[in-house]
Amino acid sequence: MTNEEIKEYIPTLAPAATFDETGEWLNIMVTAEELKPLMSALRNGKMQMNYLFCLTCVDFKTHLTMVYHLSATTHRQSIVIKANLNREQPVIETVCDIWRTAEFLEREVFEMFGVHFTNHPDLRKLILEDDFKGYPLRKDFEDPINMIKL
Amino acid sequence: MFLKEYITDVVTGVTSLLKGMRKTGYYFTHPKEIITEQYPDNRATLLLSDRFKGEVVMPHDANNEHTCTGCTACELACPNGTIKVVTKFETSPEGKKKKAIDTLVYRLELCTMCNLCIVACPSDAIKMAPNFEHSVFDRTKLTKVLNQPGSKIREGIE
Amino acid sequence: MYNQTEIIKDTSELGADGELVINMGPQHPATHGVLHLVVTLNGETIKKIEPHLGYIHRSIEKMCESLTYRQFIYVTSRMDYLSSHINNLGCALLIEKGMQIEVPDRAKYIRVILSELTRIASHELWLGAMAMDLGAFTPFFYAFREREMITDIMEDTCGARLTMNYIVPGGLMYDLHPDFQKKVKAFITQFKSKVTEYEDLVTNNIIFQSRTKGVGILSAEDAISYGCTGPVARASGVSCDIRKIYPYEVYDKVEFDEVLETAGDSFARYMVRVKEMNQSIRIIEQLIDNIPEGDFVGKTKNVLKLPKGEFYTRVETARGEFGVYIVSEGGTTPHRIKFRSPGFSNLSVLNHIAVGGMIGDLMASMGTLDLVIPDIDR
Amino acid sequence: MFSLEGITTNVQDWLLMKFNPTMALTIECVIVILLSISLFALLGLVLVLMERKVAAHIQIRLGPNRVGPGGMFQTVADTLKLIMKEGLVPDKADKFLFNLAPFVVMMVGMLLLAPIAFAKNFQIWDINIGVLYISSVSSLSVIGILMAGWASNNKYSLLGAMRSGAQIVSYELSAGFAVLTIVVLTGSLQLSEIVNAQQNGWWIFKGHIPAVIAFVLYIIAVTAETNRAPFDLAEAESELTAGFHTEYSGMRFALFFLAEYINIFIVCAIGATLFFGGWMPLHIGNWEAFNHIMDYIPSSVWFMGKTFFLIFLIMWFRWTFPRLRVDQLLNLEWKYLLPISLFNLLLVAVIAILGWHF
Repeated sequence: MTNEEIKEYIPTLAPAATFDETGEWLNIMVTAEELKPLMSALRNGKMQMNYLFCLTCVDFKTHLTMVYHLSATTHRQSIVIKANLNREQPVIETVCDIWRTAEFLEREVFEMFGVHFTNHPDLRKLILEDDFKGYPLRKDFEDPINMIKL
Repeated sequence: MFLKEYITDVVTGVTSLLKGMRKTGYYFTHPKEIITEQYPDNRATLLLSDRFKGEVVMPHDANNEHTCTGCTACELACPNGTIKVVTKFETSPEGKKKKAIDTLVYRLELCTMCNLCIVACPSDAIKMAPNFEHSVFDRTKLTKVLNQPGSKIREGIE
Repeated sequence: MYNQTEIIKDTSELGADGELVINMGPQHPATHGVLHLVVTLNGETIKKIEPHLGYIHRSIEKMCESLTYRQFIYVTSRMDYLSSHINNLGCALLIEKGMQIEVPDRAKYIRVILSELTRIASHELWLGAMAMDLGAFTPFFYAFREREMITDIMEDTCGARLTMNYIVPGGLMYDLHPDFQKKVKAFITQFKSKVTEYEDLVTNNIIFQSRTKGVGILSAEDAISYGCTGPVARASGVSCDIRKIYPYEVYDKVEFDEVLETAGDSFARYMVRVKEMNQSIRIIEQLIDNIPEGDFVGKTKNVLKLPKGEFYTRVETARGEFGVYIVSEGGTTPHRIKFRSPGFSNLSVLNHIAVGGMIGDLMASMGTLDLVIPDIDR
Repeated sequence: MFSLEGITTNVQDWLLMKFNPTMALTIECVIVILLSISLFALLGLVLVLMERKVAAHIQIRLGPNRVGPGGMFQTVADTLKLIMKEGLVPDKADKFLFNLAPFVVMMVGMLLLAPIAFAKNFQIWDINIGVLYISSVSSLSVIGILMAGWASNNKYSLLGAMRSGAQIVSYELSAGFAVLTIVVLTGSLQLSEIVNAQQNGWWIFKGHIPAVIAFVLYIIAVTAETNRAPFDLAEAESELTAGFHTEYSGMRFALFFLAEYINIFIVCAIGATLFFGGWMPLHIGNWEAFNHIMDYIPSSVWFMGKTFFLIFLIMWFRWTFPRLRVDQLLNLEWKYLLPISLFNLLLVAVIAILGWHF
């Protein structure tokens, strides 16, 4: 599918989607509520996006952005899905029932950014200590003991 | 037919094991293949590549002169804060003030041998030396001053 | 990390109905580093595996946010330290893509040759370590003998044996060592004559085959769903070689095969890696005599500034797809950097493939997943 | 010609001349105990060094080479270290059993020394059911291992001990059958008679192919019984860290370590006695001159030479093969070794009855 076709296809699934073509791949910005149905449709519908190769979060100081890099092993087209989250209470639905790899990746994002994934089967800290306070990859994280400012 | 399979199973299994034993047996009976390097004994013949990144040094020539201008390019290039350049102002006989290094402090314990400082240096004042025996009993000994006492910048280096 | 009392508490909770919970790692001979697996057993049969990570987490992603685009490349050597060169290459490629830096052909050729040497070295180490996991100690030394030749070549040319940091944005840090071609050819001869040893000692060995065949089976669908890449996915028949799909540098100019197996078990993963070494040799043989003359580094600005936007590159390391994702705000340092490490996804499949097997099977599965812990923890 | 037999008779005659018979017997006992303990210590040192050197040369290394000429005193230094080390006992271990276990394993090794003929007429106890004695006593060592695994209160140890139990119990069988083939051929359970029966040729040559098969089965079975790679599941370094002796340190660990090597020595000594004629020199048909020269080599040298050859074979296995999985280990025994050894025993019985052996 060309980018134009995708641009026509996506709004049927997520009406509020906006597009950004400046980067290498087509970026689709959706709202957090629309994300899960869109993802299911992308995986199981005619796009067959069966390969989630990167899942991460970016802290833009005003808001958090979840970034999902999707690809398909059949037609090798990659798209990027993004969803902005409220920085105070970031909540988004999990995609780990669609792509199993998301389970660990979401756990990592959970502890590093504090994004809460609803319906995640096992949302615990994966890397940090259980009693760790704060979200280290957020921009306002301060650790006067272990962080050295150069 | 079951019996035939059974026997071929046993025979192929045993031959595969014997092949492995032949290989190890070969090495057992050929001591020439031994590759052990007896390290502290072979220090004299140990050849390290001249490019080996062991530590940062500052070469001085016979007149105790180096080529460091104190431009702090290496300090800026270093990702770990390994190098600290302390500069001073020297007054030349003509009365002109000139920037020069007082000390170039190099902290080996922080260095990751990434070579970025050497690439950054505009006057080739520092280079990597193939030394690797760095262990000392006191960590403070790893903080080194690279310019030798009393050294000064070579003429003509700006 | 879990402290002592918590582990004991966990154990009593999980092992309620006759199950045995053992903490495999962080200090365990087979976990190669500080991987901590909480394994629930029923007798010898594995019920559940839960990895606890973070023992070597250095927060490289956070660290890179304060380093400039020239500086952060060296940190990536410390992630997957066995394919450090390829990690560096991935980062350099991203910067070159983002800033449209022209890389001279010579640098491209050398980068590919060194990448393939790194891949062979990594697979050699893996081969020895995995044989050791399965109880055969000797292949380890034979594999390391060949690996040593590669590290010597690396030492000559790059100045370091493991964390090379030879790549800078725009090309290479310095030119090849004059002896490089001669030494690489010597290595290829040695490797070809010794590779049959692994067949005698490991591949054809009946014990090894029975330990790995049919163990830790991963289907193609699961491999994709779990995001497995590299030899792990290729052993399940998933074509995922970045060098073939999205050729970078000069991979589109060389002839090589993407090694695919269909069984998806530990033996298939083993075979993929062994055959991949031969393909790497093939690539090196095609390039080693044809390195073009010219500059080894292109023209770059003194201070690198990535334009505002988002960038993603991927390269094929010895373990699979390594992705670099940078969000730039236009400054000298990245705003957010994310490394998609192959080991992380490959580890997540461990619970899936090892459950139902025995402890011995776990060693085979874990060994053939080829986990490098700093790569997982980052 | 030098012979140990002369020394023993001289010592006994002298003792009987000086003391009354009871006293003489007591003193003989003390001498035997001292000799066997020093043999233990010596064997431990030599075999560990040998293992390390064999492993090193197979693995294109040099092995220990710093302590003494060629690293000869490396194991002495290691032993000193182990003696001086603190022997930790885990908090929740069963202290009594934990301390007892290494001694049980050790004791089994000591008991097994008794019927072995080290040289011509140089034997502690020429018991008439020697073979039976050996196979029954050697299966006792599993008790020590189970004890160690259970008392350590460690899950790895427990798993290792359980594996070891299953393994030793099943491999006893084929080891027993392999030994039985020789008993069938000889018609005696007494070790000295088995050795004497091989005066005109060793059983491995005289007994045709069935004896060779029995020998192969014996070597495989005893490798498993002594928990050596590729059957070292009880220790299984990469799976169970150190198996049943994970929690042991210092001298207690050293005892386990020693017992492992003593057991190897003993099973190899028995193998040498049964299949290679013990201290019997190599005699070939009617080559009178050759046989005469062979006779000049002392019988103890013959015995040790054969034993160490078998030990080398077992070490060679260890450094070549990967480890089996626990179910494969039992499959190998029950599906391959046991049927083959039963069939082999039948074959040998037929050969023995019809007198087809030489």
